[in-house]
Amino acid sequence: MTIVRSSFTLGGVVFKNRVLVASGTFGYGDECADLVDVSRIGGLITKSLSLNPRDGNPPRRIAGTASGMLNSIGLANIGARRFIAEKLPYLSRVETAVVANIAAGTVEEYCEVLSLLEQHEGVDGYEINVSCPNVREGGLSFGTSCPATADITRRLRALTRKPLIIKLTPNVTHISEIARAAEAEGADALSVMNTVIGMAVDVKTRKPVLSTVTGGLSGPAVKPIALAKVFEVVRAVKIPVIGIGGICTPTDALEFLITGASAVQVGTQNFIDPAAAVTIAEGISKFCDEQGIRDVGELVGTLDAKTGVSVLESWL
Amino acid sequence: MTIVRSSFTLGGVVFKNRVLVASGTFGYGDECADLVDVSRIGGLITKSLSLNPRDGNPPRRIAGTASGMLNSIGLANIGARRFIAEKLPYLSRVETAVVANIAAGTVEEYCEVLSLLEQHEGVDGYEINVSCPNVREGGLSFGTSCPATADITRRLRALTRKPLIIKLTPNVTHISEIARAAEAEGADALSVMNTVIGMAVDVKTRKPVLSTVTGGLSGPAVKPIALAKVFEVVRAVKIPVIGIGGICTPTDALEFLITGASAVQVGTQNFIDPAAAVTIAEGISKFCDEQGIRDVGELVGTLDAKTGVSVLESWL
Amino acid sequence: MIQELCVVLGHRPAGENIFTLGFTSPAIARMTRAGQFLNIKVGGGADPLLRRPFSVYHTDGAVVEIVFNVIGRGTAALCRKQPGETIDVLGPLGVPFGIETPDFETGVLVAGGLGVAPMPLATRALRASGKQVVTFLGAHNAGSIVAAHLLNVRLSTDDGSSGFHGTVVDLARQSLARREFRRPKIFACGPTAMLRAVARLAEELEIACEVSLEGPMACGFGICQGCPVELAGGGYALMCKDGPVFDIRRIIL
Amino acid sequence: MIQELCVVLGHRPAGENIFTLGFTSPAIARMTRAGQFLNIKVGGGADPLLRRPFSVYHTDGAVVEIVFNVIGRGTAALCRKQPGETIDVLGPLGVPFGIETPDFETGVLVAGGLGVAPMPLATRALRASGKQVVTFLGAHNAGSIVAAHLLNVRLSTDDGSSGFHGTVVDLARQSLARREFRRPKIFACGPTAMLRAVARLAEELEIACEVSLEGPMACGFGICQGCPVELAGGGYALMCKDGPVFDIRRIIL
Ligand SMILES: Cc1cc2nc3c(=O)[nH]c(=O)nc-3n(C[C@H](O)[C@H](O)[C@H](O)COP(=O)(O)OP(=O)(O)OC[C@H]3O[C@@H](n4cnc5c(N)ncnc54)[C@H](O)[C@@H]3O)c2cc1C
Ligand SMILES: Cc1cc2nc3c(=O)[nH]c(=O)nc-3n(C[C@H](O)[C@H](O)[C@H](O)COP(=O)(O)OP(=O)(O)OC[C@H]3O[C@@H](n4cnc5c(N)ncnc54)[C@H](O)[C@@H]3O)c2cc1C
Ligand SMILES: Cc1cc2nc3c(=O)[nH]c(=O)nc-3n(C[C@H](O)[C@H](O)[C@H](O)COP(=O)(O)O)c2cc1C
Ligand SMILES: Cc1cc2nc3c(=O)[nH]c(=O)nc-3n(C[C@H](O)[C@H](O)[C@H](O)COP(=O)(O)O)c2cc1C
Ligand code: FES
Ligand code: FES
Repeated sequence: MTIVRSSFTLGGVVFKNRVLVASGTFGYGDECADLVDVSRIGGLITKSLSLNPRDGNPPRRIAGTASGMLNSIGLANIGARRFIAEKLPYLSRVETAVVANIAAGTVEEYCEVLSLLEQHEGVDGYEINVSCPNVREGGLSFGTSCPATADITRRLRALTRKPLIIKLTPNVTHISEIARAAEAEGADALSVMNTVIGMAVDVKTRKPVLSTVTGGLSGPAVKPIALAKVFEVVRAVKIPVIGIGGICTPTDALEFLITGASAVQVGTQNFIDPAAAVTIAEGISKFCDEQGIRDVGELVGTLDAKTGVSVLESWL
Repeated sequence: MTIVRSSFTLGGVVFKNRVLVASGTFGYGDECADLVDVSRIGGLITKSLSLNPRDGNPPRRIAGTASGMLNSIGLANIGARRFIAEKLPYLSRVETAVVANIAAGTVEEYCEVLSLLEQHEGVDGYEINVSCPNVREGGLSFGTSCPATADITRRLRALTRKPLIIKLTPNVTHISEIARAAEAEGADALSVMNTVIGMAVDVKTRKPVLSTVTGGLSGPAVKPIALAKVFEVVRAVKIPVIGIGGICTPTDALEFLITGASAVQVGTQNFIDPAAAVTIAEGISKFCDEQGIRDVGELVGTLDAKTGVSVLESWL
Repeated sequence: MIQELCVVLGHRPAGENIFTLGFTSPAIARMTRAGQFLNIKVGGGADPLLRRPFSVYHTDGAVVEIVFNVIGRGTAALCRKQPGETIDVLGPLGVPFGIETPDFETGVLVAGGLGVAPMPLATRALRASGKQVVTFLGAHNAGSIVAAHLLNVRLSTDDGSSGFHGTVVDLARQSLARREFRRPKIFACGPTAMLRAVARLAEELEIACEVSLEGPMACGFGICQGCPVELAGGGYALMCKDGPVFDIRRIIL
Repeated sequence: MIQELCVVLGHRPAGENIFTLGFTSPAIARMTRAGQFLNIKVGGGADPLLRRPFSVYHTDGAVVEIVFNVIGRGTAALCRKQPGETIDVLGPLGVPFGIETPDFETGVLVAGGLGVAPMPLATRALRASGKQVVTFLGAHNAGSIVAAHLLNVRLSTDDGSSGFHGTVVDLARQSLARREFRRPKIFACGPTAMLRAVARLAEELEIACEVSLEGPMACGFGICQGCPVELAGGGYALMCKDGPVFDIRRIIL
């Protein structure tokens, strides 16, 4: 096996490879150290951080669905200050890029969290969750609005030179419009996608399975949706797109890269196989090697969609 | 087993039970006669009919996905005139309600197809597909726009007294707004939902699997999404809602009824089990019987979501 | 066409990564004609969701057999089925080979790889109609030849490990060009590239030719419109309902 | 905590719809402490997607055993596993029972239904620490009693078909109220309603009490935040990481 180049650079930060772990699906990075060599992961994205600690939603927070799961964690997190005190020391030693994911109820809170994190070593970039379907205030309502997304991006851009990644929700008619709003205000990249709004009912009790009635659907079930969203976004913007949604295997990840994602994130699959990101990164290298590709980046956006009659065009 | 009442009435038409077969997943009703007693199905919804015959999209039109499938049939259909000549004679003899599903590229074409069908016996109602993701003109672009949906509903309403059902797309930010637009113009009911836009890539050839690049995702994978959309719509309108998406078992159907759907449609599962609708209708009756419910209608909308903190509220 | 939960009798290896699977269904065994197929649901779960199509390979009394390559999750699950377990079978489906027609005397079977699947029943039907049978059987290598229940077999392998070294179409061409057989009609099944070569051969030599196609399917009997086959006259036919057997002049491969 | 592909040795019926399943894992057998659990992926496919949590029921040398009720697709698949097939096991997970503490002399095990699962290891650990053991075992009926590897078992059944006719908590209450045991500590596992009754009993009689909880989980080791347990002091703990064993005073059931 020849050596396949798998690193890539985003806003000046080098990521070891193109397979990162998604926010909220790998804890703060330290919980999995027994099971996987974290330094071989392309990058760690933290659980969404809010200014103050959040208890999260009452039980029940998760439910299995066909090839997927629903969650309504409600952004349970230890808050930015405890994160800095308790997790950053470990994370700054970890030999891979660390991206802090930020979620907030107001634009001011986003700014405050980012400013706090800016004052410390160990965070290489930011991913902004404007798309969590599981909190009442803020969250999804930002991510479904172009002006709100633009506003948050502009304000945060002014506060940092580190990579600023906006994480988009699929629960909109035209994700490309939100994508362009974030791009126009200086986002370095876009993460596509967060969970899809879903629901389950317990027919015996006639109650919603989740305490919040609806939650976010993730896992293999949503992969086709995520791919279509990535396809739409990569054709609308020039900045890099990070593909997320149902990625479990090297082939899944390759589908996203070929469609135009510069990198991918592994989410739900971490719960099933905490070493999935490493296995997937290795599988991508192996595929490239077999195909005589020297740099994984050569795959990005090579989808031959010319023969295809794009249906998206009719409604973009 | 006591007798559980399972019929319901919609815009003056009596449906035998609350489990119908979805458009495009049961042909024109005659193909399955070997495998299922069609008269025991709650209602037959035809493949979408356009004015002129449509060849449909080039191959490849379908792909399996995790617990689901993608399709890009492109509304292949024999056209309204051949439908009237070749299929209506059979359908008018079938002892269950028949709903003609109409798809078109222009408002005028919708009107023309409906007017043609109005002149013949055998069609009990209309379901209007404003939500097909697989055709270039019309289709989805109507269904993502409130004014377009309102316009089509108004124009068609003027042409018929039979039940007029508008079939909504999930591929929008606020499905409830589209739902209200259709309700305001006199729709008798809403079908929720059509397929979710999705995509798959063949990593070996680096081509989209489907000839149209993207297609519509259906099957168990999308059931949680469909339930959430039904939940949103039933709280926004007063007219009946028909739940569709990934329904394979009686329990699946019960989830929709409890959430507030007055009836359901079985789609993809017909490909796996052409008798699914009948089995599901029987399972619902059995469930009701066990629970001492005398009329399936008593279940509709009994979801106890009071304890749940609804997340939808934040973005509706 | 019926839908039946059938009891698996067992499977046997039939070549490299190739297995036959037998199950009981008196009705399907009785109804099936050569070239028809079954749409089989392997497991009860939602993944894989869709049925998988397989030609009927052989029938014997109440026993039906398919032969398959393990290529993905559906076939892998099939191959793990224990005797006594059940599979949900829909069939027989599709249009059979045109064997009883008087327009030919020798059935020339041309099979590439597992394109051999419908050939045992075709052989039997040809014999029953009083026709001659000759079989051109191509495989990658000696290990992947599945030659049971066939007559007058002439072999080819891509690597020359058995029989003629080359494609099965080249082998068939030799005999057909020499007009070795009385009033021949070709019945072919195999990969699309091979069927294209067969089509050219049949056209050149003006021999009647039916091909059995393979491709993605969902329902298998005409309700999903998922399996278009391009027609020479424009538009599409459905592979599952109008096929899988087509007269080669009717379609564009 | 390790993740390992373990070879299944086989399963045995252990009661009505109850099975034990044994597999090989020297490491898990060695590391597991009573009350810990495993998160098991049954099949390779995407449905069911998530692992399923099971208490470690017994260990013997390199062999690990779980005991389970067939209630859904995951457990149905487990029960179809043939000897020689593999399962993907993550564990041992969670906080074990507080057995080695000096604050008690008699371990009072109270198990409802398959809440018996962690009790054999608890029994062994209690004995190894020189404690007395008494076991209150409740089941629906005689057919669902799983009483292997236990000591001093006192039975109750809901239908009176074996032992005391009534709930296992009522049975335990009789002895505990009479102060039959020296410095007791309760270790309970079972349905939530039962654990609530145990909690009331422990509070009334001022007996230390740990309960092992059960509920929906995804990851099983603290990365998904999917398994909140309400804390008496406000906020939530994680069932998988801070539990499944909790001192009853810490949580709100
Ligand atoms: C009419 C008909 C008759 C057939 N008869 C036989 C037979 O007798 N023996 C036999 O071994 N196979 C036969 N096939 C093909 C067989 O259906 C596929 O091999 C099978 O569906 C693969 O299922 P899987 O779950 O193992 O693979 P999957 O996991 O579904 O797919 C694995 C790979 O194979 C490709 N693939 C899947 N289905 C097909 C297909 N139908 N055609 C081509 N590529 C496909 C996929 O795109 C993927 O790349 C027949 C197909 C048709 C349409
Ligand atoms: C720490 C822990 C230890 C456990 N130990 C054991 C054990 O030793 N033996 C044993 O039999 N079971 C045990 N369980 C429960 C076991 O995990 C579930 O029975 C199993 O996950 C069901 O999987 P399934 O696919 O068969 O059912 P599913 O198809 O997932 O579910 C069937 C029904 O059971 C419900 N259900 C699913 N999972 C759970 C759950 N975890 N708790 C309650 N209800 C559930 C579902 O909502 C559904 O109504 C334990 C659970 C936990 C959290
Ligand atoms: C349990 C769970 C918790 C999550 N928490 C967060 C979060 O805190 N912030 C965020 O931006 N995304 C969160 N996500 C979304 C994931 O990062 C990812 O976008 C989504 O799950 C789709 O990817 P997947 O299908 O690979 O899981 C969460 C997902 C799950 C399943
Ligand atoms: C192959 C296929 C063809 C379809 N054709 C149509 C159609 O012609 N008109 C329409 O309104 N919906 C069509 N649909 C959508 C279904 O009616 C249904 O809304 C959707 O598949 C979701 O339900 P399901 O998950 O039960 O399949 C089609 C779906 C499939 C899978
Ligand atoms: S496979 Fe459904 S129409 Fe052919
Ligand atoms: S199950 Fe994931 S944190 Fe407990």
